[in-house]
Amino acid sequence: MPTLSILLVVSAALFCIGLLAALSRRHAIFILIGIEMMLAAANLNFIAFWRFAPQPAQPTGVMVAIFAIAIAAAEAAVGLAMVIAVYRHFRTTNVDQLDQLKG
Amino acid sequence: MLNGRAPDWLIQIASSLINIAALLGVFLTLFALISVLERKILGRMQNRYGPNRVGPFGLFQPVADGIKMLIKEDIVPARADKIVHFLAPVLIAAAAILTLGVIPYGRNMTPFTIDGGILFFFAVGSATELMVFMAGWGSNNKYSMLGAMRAIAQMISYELPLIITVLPVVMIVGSLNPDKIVDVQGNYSLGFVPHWFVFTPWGATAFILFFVSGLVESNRTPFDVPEGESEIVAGHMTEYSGFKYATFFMAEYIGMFAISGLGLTLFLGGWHAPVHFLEFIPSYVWFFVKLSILLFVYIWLRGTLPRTRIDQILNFAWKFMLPMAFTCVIAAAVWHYTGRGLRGWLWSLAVIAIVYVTLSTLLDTRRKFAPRTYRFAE
Amino acid sequence: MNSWITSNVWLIPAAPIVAALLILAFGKAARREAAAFAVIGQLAALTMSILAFVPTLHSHGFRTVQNFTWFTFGEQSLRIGFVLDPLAAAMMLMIALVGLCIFIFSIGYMAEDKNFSRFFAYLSFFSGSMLGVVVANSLLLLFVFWELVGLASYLLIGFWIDRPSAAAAAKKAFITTRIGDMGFFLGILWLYHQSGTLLFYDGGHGCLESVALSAIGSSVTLVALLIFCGAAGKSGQFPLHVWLPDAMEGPTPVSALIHAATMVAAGVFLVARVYPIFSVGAVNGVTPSLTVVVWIGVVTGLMAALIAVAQFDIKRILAYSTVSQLGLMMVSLGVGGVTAGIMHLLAHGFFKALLFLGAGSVIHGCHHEQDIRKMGGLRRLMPVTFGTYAVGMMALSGVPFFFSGGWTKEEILHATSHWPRSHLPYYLMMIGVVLTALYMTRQVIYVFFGNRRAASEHAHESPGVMTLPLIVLAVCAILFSVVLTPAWPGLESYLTGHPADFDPHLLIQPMIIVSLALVGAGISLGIWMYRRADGIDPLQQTQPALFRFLENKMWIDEIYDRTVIALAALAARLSDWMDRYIWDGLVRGVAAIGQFLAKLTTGADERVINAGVDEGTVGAHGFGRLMSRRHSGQIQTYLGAIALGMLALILLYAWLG
Amino acid sequence: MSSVAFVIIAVLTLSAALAAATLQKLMHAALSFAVMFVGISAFFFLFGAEFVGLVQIFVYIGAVAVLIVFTILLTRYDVGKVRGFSWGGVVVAIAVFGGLVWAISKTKLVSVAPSQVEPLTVQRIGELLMTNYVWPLQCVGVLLTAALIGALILVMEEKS
Repeated sequence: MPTLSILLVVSAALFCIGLLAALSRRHAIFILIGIEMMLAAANLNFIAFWRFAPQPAQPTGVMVAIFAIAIAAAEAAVGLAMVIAVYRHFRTTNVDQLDQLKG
Repeated sequence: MLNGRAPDWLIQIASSLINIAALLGVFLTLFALISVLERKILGRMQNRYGPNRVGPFGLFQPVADGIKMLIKEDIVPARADKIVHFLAPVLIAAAAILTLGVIPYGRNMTPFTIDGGILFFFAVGSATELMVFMAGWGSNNKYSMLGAMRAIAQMISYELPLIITVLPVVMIVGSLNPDKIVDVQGNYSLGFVPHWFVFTPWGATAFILFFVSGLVESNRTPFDVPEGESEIVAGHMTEYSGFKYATFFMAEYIGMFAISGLGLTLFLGGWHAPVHFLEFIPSYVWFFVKLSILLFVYIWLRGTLPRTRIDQILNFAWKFMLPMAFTCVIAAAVWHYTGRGLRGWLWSLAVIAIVYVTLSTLLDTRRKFAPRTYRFAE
Repeated sequence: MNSWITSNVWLIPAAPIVAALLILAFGKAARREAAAFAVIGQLAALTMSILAFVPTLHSHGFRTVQNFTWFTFGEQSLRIGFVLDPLAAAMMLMIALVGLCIFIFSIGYMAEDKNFSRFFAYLSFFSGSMLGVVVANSLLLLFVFWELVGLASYLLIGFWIDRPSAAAAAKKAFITTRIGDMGFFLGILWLYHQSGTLLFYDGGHGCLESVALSAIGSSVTLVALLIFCGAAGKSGQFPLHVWLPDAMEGPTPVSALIHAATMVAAGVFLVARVYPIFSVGAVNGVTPSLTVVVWIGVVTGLMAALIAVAQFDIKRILAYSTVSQLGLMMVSLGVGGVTAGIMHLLAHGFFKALLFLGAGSVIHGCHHEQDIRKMGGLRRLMPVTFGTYAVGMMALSGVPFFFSGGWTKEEILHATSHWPRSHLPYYLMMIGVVLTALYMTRQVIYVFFGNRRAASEHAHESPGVMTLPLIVLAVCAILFSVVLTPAWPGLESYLTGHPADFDPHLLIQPMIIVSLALVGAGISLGIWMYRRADGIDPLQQTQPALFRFLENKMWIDEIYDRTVIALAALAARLSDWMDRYIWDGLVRGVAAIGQFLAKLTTGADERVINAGVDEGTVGAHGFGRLMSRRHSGQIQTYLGAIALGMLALILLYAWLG
Repeated sequence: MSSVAFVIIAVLTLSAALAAATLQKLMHAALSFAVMFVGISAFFFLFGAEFVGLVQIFVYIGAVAVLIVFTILLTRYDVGKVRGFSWGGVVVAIAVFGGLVWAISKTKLVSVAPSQVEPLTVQRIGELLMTNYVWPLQCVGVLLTAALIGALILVMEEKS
């Protein structure tokens, strides 16, 4: 079994890949994908901390992970709906062109 | 290898391999058998002989079909997305076979005992939608796309009733573990009335709903619009030929077996005998007897019912199946809190009856559509 | 069994008021609902009054009060409450019963009116407030209901707003009573200042009980007179009686309700209620305030009776008779015959309502003709009305033995004759009685006998919904006399609390003979004078000057016009002039100064402050442009910034510990 | 054994994630996104949180992935066109990764060894959800309802 630190590094890597997807891709859906990845990394951490905590431990980590998954599902639904609405409105999903708030 | 004992990882791998081999062996045979039996039964229903050329009663027909499929040319459209197009049938078959893994086929005959077995079943089953979509998208063809959309639409719509009808059983048993569910149904009152959930009002309702949803999930008539030949050539399987097509076909059948197996595990007492003194017959025999009865009903329906329209299917799902499924949950709760006896029986029956009557009056289509009138040229 | 009502007297006035609110809520379209609500509300009030009446019968001197604190200012709290005692119970019973009859009558009378429902809303509102006046246990609460009654009467008198005369009459009634109420309110304030409480009965500390009364001391006469101003205003005593006849502009049921049964009675009731204040320090029943009451009553009674002789409007005659009867009651209160006064009040309530409703029925039958000279010979056409009206007339003119009015009048004369101060009121009252009989006879002859005249050609009997209340009231007017006879003074004992015992010898006594003689004289005189009366009045032929004097109500209105109103107008003009030329001048001067200062400051503004602000805004704008460059509107830029910030935080945290 | 499994799963997950982040074709990215989630739930299985793993597969592959591909389908006239890649994002991501790794290496309690844990049964989770976590459960229910309605309203046809 690996140590906690390696696991944390893995989830950090996952998080950063998500960040990469969210930052450097132009398509709106990629941003969502990236955000979901980051959430997944966070869940991974929760589970890991629960697993590596001195036993017997309250399964708080598991619970938080479950709630996080539910919330992430809601977030994905709303986000994709927004993508569709934006696409209908601006005829594009390229976030570069969505700069109505430009100062 | 010391003291003549293999390391446990080796044992693990070996055991799972044995499981998988057994599963594949049994169910691929069953698939072959059913594919020919279906044709013969349909033939009987339509006053014609089914396949009867190859082997005794045409029993070797599947072999011939298999060979034909294998030696057929495997066409991949030029504009297709090669990888997706290739992966779709493989994954769909994999998912279908995975779902078989958690069903208890007999006493201590569950391939993988997972604590959340039912959840596993649905989790893997829900992956099928993605595969179907891959098939539709990958073969860059509007018929495939439309078929995939239809398939996903109806699968998603009917996944809710399917899962919610399982909830009452899970509630009553208090576990997601199929073995526990089967054990709970193992008793008999007076020695000949089995405690199957199908014999409670909520159980019966849930079972019917489950069965219908299962029909939809496995794209069987009367819900086989995704590959409605008359409208869209063969749905998401249009661009597939040869062995990939066969794989899809097999996946569908296996999905059908899985759903039926789960259904009889949940509602029909699993591998238990219908009456107590018949328990001496091996449990898996009972399981497969029940399974084949259910499959026969599938075939029977296919021979009987015409195909429904997609919008009707979806309306039915959202307006009738879903509320009834929720009613089953409530009725199960009522059954539980009125003390699981005759009183509970009647109470839950009352609940279901009330909701059913209300729904069917609300959804009375005769008010919406006048009877069609024909006009002829005089 | 009916303890709940004795402890919840407030329910009784509440019922009609709720009905009024309901009617208003349902709107003017709902006519039958309106009538239904009003009658039901009144019926509820009647039932509850009966329930409240029963226990007061059983025990003598029965009285229950519920007081509660309305609000507290400083360290002293203002307390109000409700009282139930024989006086209140009897009044409630009379008001509710008469009111019910009038409501039912008006269903028929107002049937064609387009504001039917509004009318019933006002009626219910009125009767609710009147009941409130009766059960109030605090001078302040009583004043509140008193003013509500005034408002309701204003609305009702001016009900036919489209008639200017009605509007004028309503205004007149309102303002005239307001003059009285001003005195009343001053009296209340003075009383509060002296005694520190406005509760009537408060377990020995109320303002009608010994402690507080002794506290008031010498100024009690002033207080009493101020309160009497209010009473005089409401019950149309001499200086303030002018509104009452004009108020006949209102619909006849209103006249019946206001001027017979209830509102005008309020004044008498008030005096009776606060009688202890009047009679503080009385030497054998005479105090200055009471003396004033007596003389006012005498003057009013006689004057009104005289005027009534020379009126032609059927309702005005009744109105003036009401005024004179009220004067009579005041006299009897003044001379100490409180019970006699109240008894007459109750009896009068019944038969005067009967008379007014009868008049209404006549008017209705004659197609809204009110001039008695145009009527006549209705005896045959409207038998029921005639019969009931005759009963009312007998009762009013005080025919003894059978009619309630007779007994009470006899009681009053009896009380008056024993007044130590002087015997003049006694004799004047006698003349009043004669006159009463006279003008009633005149009216009846004019209306019901003789040959038919213009208006009575096509007269017809009124529908049952109108005649039924007449019959009920007539029966009451007769039966009521049972409890009034001196032989068995049931009502008197009920009011005073002394046990009553039957004594047939008291049935015949000198006073009866006297009043019988008086009434006989009056009626026979009337018959003799008006036996062949026709379009033109015999008195007018013989004594034109006197008749004109009386017909024009002794010029009192004109005198007021010349004096009071002219004075008021003068004052108004004066103040107008001052406002125009003096105060406005000052204001304009101030304004001019302000404008000058404003000019100065604007200069300063433009030169100094604006310039500074402009510079500031320019700078801010530039800075904002600079900043908004950073604000690219790109989600991903923001996200990257957030990520870097998070990184910085992590590093900081890790570095620190 | 489990370390081997760990390495395999980690490699699978990370490579799938990288593919999802960088693949040019949006559909492929979405599919590898799904694969990544399979990997994550495999992690959960490995750590004995079977329930969470199953829920993960159920929600993400059954629902979210399907949603994403649907969205791709509904906006597909755009899919080919939107391309382009900013290296700034890469720099930021790598910087953050570095920072995180440094922070992890500096933190103390990383030497905790995985102790033996009794498997977390579904029943236990259910009981906890119904006792300690009942309010969060209710809140999540409300949130999901709101999200459902909100999504519906968002994608309604604009009245023009």
